[in-house]
Amino acid sequence: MGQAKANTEDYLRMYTQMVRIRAFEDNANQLYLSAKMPGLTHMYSGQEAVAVGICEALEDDDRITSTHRGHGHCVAKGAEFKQMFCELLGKAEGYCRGKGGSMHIADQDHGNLGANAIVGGSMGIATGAALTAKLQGTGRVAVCFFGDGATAQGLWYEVMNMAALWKLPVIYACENNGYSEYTKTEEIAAGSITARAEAFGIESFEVDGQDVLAVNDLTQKLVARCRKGEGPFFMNLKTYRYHGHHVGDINRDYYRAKDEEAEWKTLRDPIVNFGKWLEEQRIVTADELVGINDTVRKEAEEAVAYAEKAAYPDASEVDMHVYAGVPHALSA
Amino acid sequence: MGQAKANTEDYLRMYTQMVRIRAFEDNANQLYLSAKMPGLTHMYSGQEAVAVGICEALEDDDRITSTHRGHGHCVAKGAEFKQMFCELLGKAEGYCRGKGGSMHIADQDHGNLGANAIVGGSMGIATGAALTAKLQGTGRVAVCFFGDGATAQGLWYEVMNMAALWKLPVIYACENNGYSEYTKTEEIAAGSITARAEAFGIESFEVDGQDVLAVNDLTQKLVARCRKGEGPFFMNLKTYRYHGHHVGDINRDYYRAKDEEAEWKTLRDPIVNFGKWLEEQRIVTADELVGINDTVRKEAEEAVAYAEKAAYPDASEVDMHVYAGVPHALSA
Amino acid sequence: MTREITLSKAVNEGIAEEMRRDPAVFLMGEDVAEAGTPFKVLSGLVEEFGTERVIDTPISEPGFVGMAVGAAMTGSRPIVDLMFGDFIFLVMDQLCNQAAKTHYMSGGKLTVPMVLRTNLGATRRSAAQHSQSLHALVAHIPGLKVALPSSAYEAKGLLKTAIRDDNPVVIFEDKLMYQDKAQVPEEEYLIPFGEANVVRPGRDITLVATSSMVQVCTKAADALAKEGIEAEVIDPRTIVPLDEATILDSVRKTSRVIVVDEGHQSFGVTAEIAARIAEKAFYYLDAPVARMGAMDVPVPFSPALEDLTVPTPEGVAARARQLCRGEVADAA
Amino acid sequence: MTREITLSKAVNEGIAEEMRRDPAVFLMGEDVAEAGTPFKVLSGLVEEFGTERVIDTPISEPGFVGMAVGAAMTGSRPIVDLMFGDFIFLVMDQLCNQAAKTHYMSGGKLTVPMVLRTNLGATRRSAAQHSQSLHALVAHIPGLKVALPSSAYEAKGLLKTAIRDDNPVVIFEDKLMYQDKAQVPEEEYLIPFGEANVVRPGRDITLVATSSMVQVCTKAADALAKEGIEAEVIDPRTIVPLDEATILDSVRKTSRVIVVDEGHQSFGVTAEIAARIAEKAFYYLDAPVARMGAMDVPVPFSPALEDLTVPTPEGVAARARQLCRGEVADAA
Ligand SMILES: Cc1ncc(C[n+]2csc(CCOP(=O)(O)OP(=O)(O)O)c2C)c(N)n1
Ligand SMILES: Cc1ncc(C[n+]2csc(CCOP(=O)(O)OP(=O)(O)O)c2C)c(N)n1
Ligand SMILES: [Mg+2]
Ligand SMILES: [Mg+2]
Repeated sequence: MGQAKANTEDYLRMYTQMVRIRAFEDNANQLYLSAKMPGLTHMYSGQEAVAVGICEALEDDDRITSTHRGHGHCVAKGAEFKQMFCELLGKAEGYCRGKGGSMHIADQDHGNLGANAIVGGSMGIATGAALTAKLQGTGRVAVCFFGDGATAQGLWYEVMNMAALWKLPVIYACENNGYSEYTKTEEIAAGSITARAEAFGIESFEVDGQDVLAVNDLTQKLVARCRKGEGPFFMNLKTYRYHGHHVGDINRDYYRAKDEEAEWKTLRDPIVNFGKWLEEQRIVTADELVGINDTVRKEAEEAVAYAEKAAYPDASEVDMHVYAGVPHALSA
Repeated sequence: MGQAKANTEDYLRMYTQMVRIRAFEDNANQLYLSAKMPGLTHMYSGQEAVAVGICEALEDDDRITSTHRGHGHCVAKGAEFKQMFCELLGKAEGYCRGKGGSMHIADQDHGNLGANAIVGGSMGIATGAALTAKLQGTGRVAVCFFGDGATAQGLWYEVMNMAALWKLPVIYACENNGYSEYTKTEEIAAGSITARAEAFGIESFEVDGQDVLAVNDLTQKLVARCRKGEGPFFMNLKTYRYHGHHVGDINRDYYRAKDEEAEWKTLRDPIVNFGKWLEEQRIVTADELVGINDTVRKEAEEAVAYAEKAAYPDASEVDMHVYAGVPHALSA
Repeated sequence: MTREITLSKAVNEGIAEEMRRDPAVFLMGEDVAEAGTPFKVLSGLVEEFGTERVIDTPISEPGFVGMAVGAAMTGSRPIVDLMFGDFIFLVMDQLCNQAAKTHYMSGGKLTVPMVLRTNLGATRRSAAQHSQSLHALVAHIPGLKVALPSSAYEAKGLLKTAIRDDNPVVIFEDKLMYQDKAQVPEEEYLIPFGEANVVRPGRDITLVATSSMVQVCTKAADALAKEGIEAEVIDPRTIVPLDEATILDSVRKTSRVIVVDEGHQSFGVTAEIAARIAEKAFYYLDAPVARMGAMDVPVPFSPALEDLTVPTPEGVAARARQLCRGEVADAA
Repeated sequence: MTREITLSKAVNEGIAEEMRRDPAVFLMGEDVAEAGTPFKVLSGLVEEFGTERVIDTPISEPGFVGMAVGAAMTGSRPIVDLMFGDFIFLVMDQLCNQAAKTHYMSGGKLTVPMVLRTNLGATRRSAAQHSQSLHALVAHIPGLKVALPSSAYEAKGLLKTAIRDDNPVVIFEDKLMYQDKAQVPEEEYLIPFGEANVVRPGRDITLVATSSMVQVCTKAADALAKEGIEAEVIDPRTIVPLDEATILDSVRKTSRVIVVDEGHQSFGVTAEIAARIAEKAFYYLDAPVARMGAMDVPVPFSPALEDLTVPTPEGVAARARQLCRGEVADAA
């Protein structure tokens, strides 16, 4: 873990944001189990230090692109629970007016260009956001989140090449949680993922994705360097997803051992460990941590209750937003 | 250059095959300039040692996939001039009954799975041919020819990953001629192309693509290792194209210097240099070399004359071969 | 002898039978082995055929489809599993520029006997990138065959035919139908391509229905029958080749027709079938040629919106009533 | 004031004007800068706007189209040059799963103002992978607009409108028309989307013609006029949005129609337009709705075959004569 006792405020915000992600996911899972949520969703629990460590190093108008496992990125980049739960339930007050759902949640106001249900599908988008930043001299940085499985998509190599050629301010953040769906990473990735980025001349880093301070420290440095025109960068973040591939993936012994899950959850939980460290450093007391957890839990439950009661979009919305500037595509 | 004085026969075949490619291209260019050839074509001249060095290390039933600049591969893998020129002129006796033309010339009987007008488009095909070889235990090897520009296609990284994971008997042969169309390689390729292959755990080699013996020696070793299940491999072959990107690319000073062209042509010509070496080693006399050149020139001219007189396919062929097993797709 | 089995089981049986019959047949795709795909359609196959013939791939759709093309060109008969029909956009080049054209471009010398199994169908709350029905796109490309099974019976019979076909075949299963049961023979059977099935005879109006829409139209026909309108439901089963004769015969008899398909209406399958009818049964028609496709909007996540986008039995029945009662004037 | 300029020049002017007007507009693609594309359409732009705004890319179509999407989402207005329309298969995912759906999936929050410029058209002896007219595919996907200029005038006016549109627009130029001249205003002008052009008025039959087929149909109309048949030629100019009203008005007046387009006939543009006419002008029709697309075969290389695959003035005139003289019975 990092050093310094300074920055109590930053630490508490990071802790709180991780707790908020966990609480969001627990509630989302509950909504699924109680058959209140349409469709499926992919839980971010276990990976909180990645999203929070990175997003806390970004400004509000820096951009991120997210994935099918995207609630964590969305929360970490500044989204509100209410609009998020509304979106998950397909309600009109959701971030995307219920049109996107869990797999497409976007929060343009805080620079989240959206989750993506095409694995690797946002690699071009993030790189393009960085291209705008460079062409328009905005000083913005773009972070592209993706999983280890997504490194099998050819698109990544194409955009890394261009990002490297043109020195774009983009950080490729691989959340290496060891699995793509029901398959272990080593079965689907030959050689070294980090070396692949390096081969394009991209400076690359391997970092413990369960250690929010380590992630945050590194990201701060890389973001600063991106702003100076020293990008792009690659981060390979070792992490773990606690739940199944999606909420319905309950019996997973055939592809990963219960022991392995238990080990990560008990020994390497990013929230518990960071909480312990905060206590050890006497930055907070155990009671204060409990207080944070309680507040967050309450916030989440209220947001769920709100979303459950919120209205669905009106039928007339079905052909809205097909084309910008065309109120209703089918009666134009 | 290699050692040994042995294998005179092999050397002469390699020399002859390089001369045949050069002669083929000179005639093809002539056909274009005299407006006898439909469409455009991409000359292989200058790169002969690559195709010949590699294909001479293959058996007839090993497979290759070729590119838009594919005449050289086709000749080297054993094709006949007559059917090739017929194909270039769109005649019924062409390898593809005139349906493919220069950019799709294929010669199934000698294991050439075809040129491809999609840059990088055959990378999957070659890797798939190697998959068949492995699954069916045929002992065959597949060589995938492609240009330096094609390394920008994401497909390559996808199939390298699978080839490495499954130890497929495929050799990726990058003909690094320094340009893709009108752009220098260094402007469109970040980092190191060889390192990119290595990052997938693929053993990789850089070799002088103007030295037919060096290419052939290396390929022989790699082919043998492929047959033992030690594939895949990558070869980065430095070479040069003498003509423009295609036959119509005449004024090219704006993207490459006349001096550079002259230097390669005078100092690094694969045919001239190999001829000199053969003489030095007293394997052949200058006269014998002239004899080979004369014979080949005659063969080429005869084939051109034949092709010019050959018949176009009958109109009824237009809807043949759309579907295997369906004689005419539009009257089925 | 028949027994009732699910569509999922029917597909599984079809593949197993063909893999037993022909050692050249193999299967590849994401999580097809131990996991048996997310829809569990392929469970058990890896146990019988081993990981050599039931191959888990990385998330590299263009890569493994390209490899299937190459494998098919060299003596294998690959079945590729594409997890969601929406991912077909990723493989269009390999499918449409390579697989579809190889036989033609090679003048009939090379063949590509491969099957791409994928799915279609909305209303699963999977949002815009996991709900599309994209079969019209591949139907537009000569060289591909396209099958749309509408029940377990068709799913097995068409798939077995596809596997034995020497051409690339794309087969779209309705992902909402995997658990639907139908009577399926114990004995081996094949369903020939290009033979429509008259699902239900009738004299008053023809409902041409594909895939998921066969059930919808059958329900509509049931409702209409109670009102004295006898609808004939025709399932083309393959749209390439298309059994025009059966459709035209029916329309000539009934003089009225609605074409119903779950792809987007505009530039989709309903257009092609309607246009053929308008040209070739023109003098027999008593009412405008009607068609109902999915709404021309991306598929929305919210249940309140998604259900509006797909044709329903009520909607089809209502349109049929209008046509039969002459309530249809030319729309503006 | 007008003057006669080539289509190539018209495109070049349109881009230059918009780049001068709006600094957010930039251009990217292969060999667009110094080389000005293989068709030389963009020559001179890099000299005026520099390599920051006229960006040469590696051969990474999915990559740079994806980047354009991300750039467009963040305040740029990219124009992407796709060298051949056939390469659209490579970018379908980024175009159809990402660009087309982003506005809708985000509930209207994100927009993707980008233009994909590419081409269509056969008979250039470029064979199956460089001759396709694939506009029907993108027209099927809600969220994309599709423009098909038929002359230099349309090419400039539609392109400028496309660049200002807040939606992804795909514009297909006819690659055989780049040197064709037309009268083009000196002053700035825009051509609105969704407004068909009545190229030539007539009372006896309507010829709906897109892109390259406008010339073909105009020639056919000239021939027909000599025989006393007055054909009305209508150019929709954009197929999404489609100006149905102008087409229907014409057909209601003439009672006869042929729809002509250079894409493959089956499941193509002719089907959609014909189907709309058959539904919405049914009671006005005196003859079957006829359509003529490109033959449903991959484009053959041989001139002897290629010319058979595309509609010709003679073919269109012959069909029109049949329809006008009532020589059309229902075909079998
Ligand atoms: C292009 C594409 N292929 C396949 C899928 C199905 N799919 C969804 S998530 C996933 C695994 C992704 O693994 P990884 O990138 O490691 O992310 P993780 O789920 O582990 O967070 C797959 C195969 C998809 N959504 N998109
Ligand atoms: C997918 C695709 N993109 C672009 C092109 C146009 N094109 C044809 S050849 C070529 C350059 C290829 O360069 P390289 O791979 O180095 O081969 P070389 O021509 O040097 O032999 C390009 C861009 C194409 N045919 N296919
Ligand atoms: Mg993962
Ligand atoms: Mg090159």
